[in-house]
Amino acid sequence: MQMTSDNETWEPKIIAFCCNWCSYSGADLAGTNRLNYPANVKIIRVPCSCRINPMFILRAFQRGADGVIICGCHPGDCHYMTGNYHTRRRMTLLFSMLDYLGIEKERTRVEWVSAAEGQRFVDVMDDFVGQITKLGRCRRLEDLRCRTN
Amino acid sequence: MQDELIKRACELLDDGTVNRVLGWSTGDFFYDITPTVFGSAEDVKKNFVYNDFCGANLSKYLIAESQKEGKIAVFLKPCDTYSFNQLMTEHRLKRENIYAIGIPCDGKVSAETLHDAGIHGILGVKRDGDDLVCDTVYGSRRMSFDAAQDERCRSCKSRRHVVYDELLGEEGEVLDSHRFDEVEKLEAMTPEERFNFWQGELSRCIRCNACRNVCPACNCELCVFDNPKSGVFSKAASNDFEDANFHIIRAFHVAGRCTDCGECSRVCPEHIPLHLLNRKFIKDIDTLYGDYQAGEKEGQMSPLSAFTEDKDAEPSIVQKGGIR
Amino acid sequence: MASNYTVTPEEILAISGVNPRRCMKCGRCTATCPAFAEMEYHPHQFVAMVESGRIGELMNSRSIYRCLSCMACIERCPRQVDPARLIEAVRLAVERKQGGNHLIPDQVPERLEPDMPQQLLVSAYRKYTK
Amino acid sequence: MQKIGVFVCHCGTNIAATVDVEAVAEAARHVPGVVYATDYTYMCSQSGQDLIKDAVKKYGLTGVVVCSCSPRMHEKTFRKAVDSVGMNPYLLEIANIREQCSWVHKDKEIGTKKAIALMKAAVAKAELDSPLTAGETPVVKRALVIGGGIAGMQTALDIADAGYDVDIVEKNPTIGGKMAQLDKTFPTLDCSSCIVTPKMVEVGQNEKIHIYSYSEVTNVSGFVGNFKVTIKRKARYVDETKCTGCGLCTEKCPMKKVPNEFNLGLNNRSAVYIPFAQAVPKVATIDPNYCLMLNKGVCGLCSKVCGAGAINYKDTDKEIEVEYGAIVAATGYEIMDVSKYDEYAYSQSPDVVTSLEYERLMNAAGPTGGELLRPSDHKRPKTIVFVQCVGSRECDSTRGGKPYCSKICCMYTAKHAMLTKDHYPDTDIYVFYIDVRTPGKNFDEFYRRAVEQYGVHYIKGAVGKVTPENGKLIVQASDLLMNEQLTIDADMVVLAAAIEPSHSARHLATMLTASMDTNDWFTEAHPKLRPVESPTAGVFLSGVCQGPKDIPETVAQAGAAASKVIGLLSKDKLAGNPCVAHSDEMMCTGCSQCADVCPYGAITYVDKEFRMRDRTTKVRRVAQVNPAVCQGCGACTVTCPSGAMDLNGFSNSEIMAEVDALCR
Repeated sequence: MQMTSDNETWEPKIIAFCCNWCSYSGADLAGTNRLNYPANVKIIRVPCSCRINPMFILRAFQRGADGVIICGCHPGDCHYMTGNYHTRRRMTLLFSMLDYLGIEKERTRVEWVSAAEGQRFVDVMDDFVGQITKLGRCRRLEDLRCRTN
Repeated sequence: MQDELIKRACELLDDGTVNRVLGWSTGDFFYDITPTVFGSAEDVKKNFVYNDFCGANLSKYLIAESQKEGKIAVFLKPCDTYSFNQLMTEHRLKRENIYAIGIPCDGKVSAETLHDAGIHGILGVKRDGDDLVCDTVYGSRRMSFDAAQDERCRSCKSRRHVVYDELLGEEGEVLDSHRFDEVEKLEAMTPEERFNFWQGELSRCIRCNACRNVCPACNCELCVFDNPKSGVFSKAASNDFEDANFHIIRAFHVAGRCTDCGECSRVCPEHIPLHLLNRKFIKDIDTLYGDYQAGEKEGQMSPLSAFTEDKDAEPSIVQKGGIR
Repeated sequence: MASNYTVTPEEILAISGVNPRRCMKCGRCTATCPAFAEMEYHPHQFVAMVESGRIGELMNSRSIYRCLSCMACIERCPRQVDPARLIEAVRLAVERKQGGNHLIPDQVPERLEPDMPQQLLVSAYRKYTK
Repeated sequence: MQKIGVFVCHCGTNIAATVDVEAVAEAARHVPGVVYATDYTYMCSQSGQDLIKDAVKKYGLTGVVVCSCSPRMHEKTFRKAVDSVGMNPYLLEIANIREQCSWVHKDKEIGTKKAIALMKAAVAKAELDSPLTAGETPVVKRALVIGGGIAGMQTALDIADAGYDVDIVEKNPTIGGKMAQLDKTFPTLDCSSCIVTPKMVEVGQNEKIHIYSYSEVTNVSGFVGNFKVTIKRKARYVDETKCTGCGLCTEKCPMKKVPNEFNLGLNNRSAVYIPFAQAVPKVATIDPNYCLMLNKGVCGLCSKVCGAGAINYKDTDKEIEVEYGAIVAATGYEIMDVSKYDEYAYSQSPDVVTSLEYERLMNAAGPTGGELLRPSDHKRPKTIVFVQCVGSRECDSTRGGKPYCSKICCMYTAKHAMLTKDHYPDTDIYVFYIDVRTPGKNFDEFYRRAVEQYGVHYIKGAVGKVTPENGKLIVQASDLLMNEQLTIDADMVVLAAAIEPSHSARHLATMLTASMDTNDWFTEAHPKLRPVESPTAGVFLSGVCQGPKDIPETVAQAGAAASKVIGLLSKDKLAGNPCVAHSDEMMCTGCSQCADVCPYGAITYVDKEFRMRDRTTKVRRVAQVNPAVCQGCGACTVTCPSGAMDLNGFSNSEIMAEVDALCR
């Protein structure tokens, strides 16, 4: 865990990519039911979780995000039939690679959230924000390039 | 072997089977090998070389060469044939314009390894049993061939050609390589150790793009990093993050397509073990989705394009202890 | 005796690994049961009683010892409720509450009834001996 | 320079209570590119929309951001509004500050801060938005119906009635389907053939309908409005155009020991056959598995007796390709194989039959001429046991069991019991049921009649075992209400076997890229609101292929599917979704990875000539996306290493601009 002096005022930045058909609707449902979750979570709408390019995830970290979460329809329920199966393979390999590079594996996550799972969306976000808060600011991806020692 | 290759190349040029030959010639030093297209038998006889330093994979050059008028002969070492097949799968080669000649290979050496071992002023090398004897300006020096050869050759995955029109010499076997040993060592480290390792390696990157330019899988018309419209455009690192970004994205783009030819690490002027990134993807794919060797057969579906409905691991496997 | 002990349905479910709520009350278990005539409570009643928590009655009933463990009900059950597993679980619950070995080899000859099926004896050895 | 307008909605107090809307509008004014920002109580109201429209005109806006409720709610509304004043609707972005901000945060400071961030992300995206226009494709005015049962026939008739051409592809030599095999129908007990055979004739005679009988669909390409379908016309060895259906060949054919499918193998037919008297088309077919001429090269009797000269032993399978605007799947069902349910002795005794076999045994045109005789000794059964739910409602699929209720069994069993009692009042009938399910008009009354008027013994319980013994079937069963175990000496046992989707359905669904559930029933686009459409555009569902249903429901759904098809065919052109993928040909390497992941087959490759900077030309293989087929999932964009493939409306640079804005 990295503790920095400005951690007093530090708030984690979380980017949540949500597929339009399930998870984005699930997030809407959380709103409709007035279920609270941390405001650190900012949602980006994509048509399908398979639209999420690893470049977007790295870009988020590059620009200072502390955690990136990807939400899609449950496997088998994809609006486009097979999209989330591709997401599953791509993200498994990408996350494994980030872990291999020594990036904290807790900073990236994939969760399947259906349009009916407003509560689950909230639970997932609470948990994820808690996890990122514990980890602190994300530095490692940036630091991969600067040799400090 | 070199004489045999030259003889065959001249025959093919003389009988009109091909009008060009893709092979190797030397640069300023005899160990400074450059892939070269030869247009005549005279040229071949004069300049063609095939020796222990001819590690360069010629497959990628065929993308441009096979588009040209007339047929070209190419000499392919076993690992080059995998790249050849992968390029065929991706419809990058005009097969009818290529005459592929498989040639055997028992490991290649690079001058850098010899320099690193303290052997300088090399005038010539020859094999003597298991050793490599170097004739240098400082006299004769000897080191074991195993130590002299490239890491990728030490952990060679196959000496079998997967495609050719004609084979010179003896066909080899698919080997039981230990190419994932290094990856496993890294996996066994703590995240901090891994991070420090990669920090040490990647921080040396100078973004010369040699890895990308030599990689047979990196054959885009325009690389996303050179394309201002792609959103990740960066010719050189503008902030500390971008080289890491470059290498992760590059590894991801070639995941499932990389044949593990090892050219990226061979050409890296900073000796960054880039092949360890690719091998991690290969190892994960083998573990999770079944053994897959890119380029083994033409027309294979990449494991990143395929999926199973109920057997694929969830991404959370990484959090739960990783893919081992 | 068993009557002094209570066992919760949850324990029975944990032992048996069966979910009686899946039962659609078709009666195939009872239709199949070769020991039907011997039983006070029949297989389908077993399932219903476990589900409604009437475990004590089952534990005190001789019916649980009439089950031959022939597994025909498991074979036929279309809902994977598997009554024989529940019966087995109740027998085990009785056993666990009593503690110790219920069946000691030396006592077998005197307790042997001539019309006792051999299969039952073997199954009893397997299940009731620690 | 972009000129963007930002419009912040209060949504009454829904947003304004937790978000300082004025502060959001004020923040927007300081965002580069924003030339106008305001807030209003109800942006979706007429006056709110007018506010937007006026601003677009007044400030010459090139982009609009509405900070309001979820885009799933009002994106369409606002797009329409800007469209009405000449702005491309896809230059509008929504910042969801209600569902994903004001409703989930209580603290106004936090809410406002987040709303500003969301607004900025939407502005960042709007700045990169480009105008999009939906493509148009012409519609081929012809429909294909796959399956010629009652569902397919009804759909075809209704489409033809509206004036469109319809083709029916039926794998059997005749249309008619399962309904042609039934004796009577519930709950009216009217004769099935009397309803279905006139329909068959109507289909056969309709000028707008063409029947491809004894044919199969082998390939489907294309997309809504423009499908290309390959139909294999199996070799019939009889010229359909010449055969008069006189039946002389079937009489003379010496090979008479072929199990008759129409009677479920309860009797035999000849090698050249017409399935049944009312078959449409009434044309003979030679069964190549049994014909002596085709197998041994000797016989040729049928050819000799055929006055029309219709027999052609050299016939071969032929494939034809036809274009269609819409495709209807009407592939129906099969009866499940119950031979694995050994406890019912189906394989051991011919007197244990499935309900469809019983149907044939009752039918006047059946193997016994309508007299109920049991198959083993042709004696009239006195005691009959009906077993319900055989293979239906099971958790365990090892014996082929189905988790669903087959829906029709309760009613047809009541029908069988009543008909049997009608003809032979002295028959004892036992029905073992788990539940009797009779939701439907006059259904419960029908079942009660079987119990009350006819005295059918309905027993709540199940059959555990059937043992054939000395010409009897010993049925051991439970009576749960009496808490008894029973033994019945029966003469016949009738199994209400589960129904399952046609075995060809899965293959067909793959060709159509239509989705299926785990039981191989076709999935509807929406279970409530789009019950007769498949999620694949232009593919519709008719009848049991979508799930178990009875005849009236099937006919109703068939009509509904037809009306959807007519709605589609009545359009001359189809407007597509403009948010589709497109490939930058200058960048594409033609590697084909995008086509590998496309679930719709929307990507094809062409060799295209490019002029290079040095004035030479170069032919390159490049990907092209068919915008009419692409649904816009974006799977291809990620698999493309060169970034040549991008998605309209959700482009790489747009999403990254959002990421940048939100991380700032």
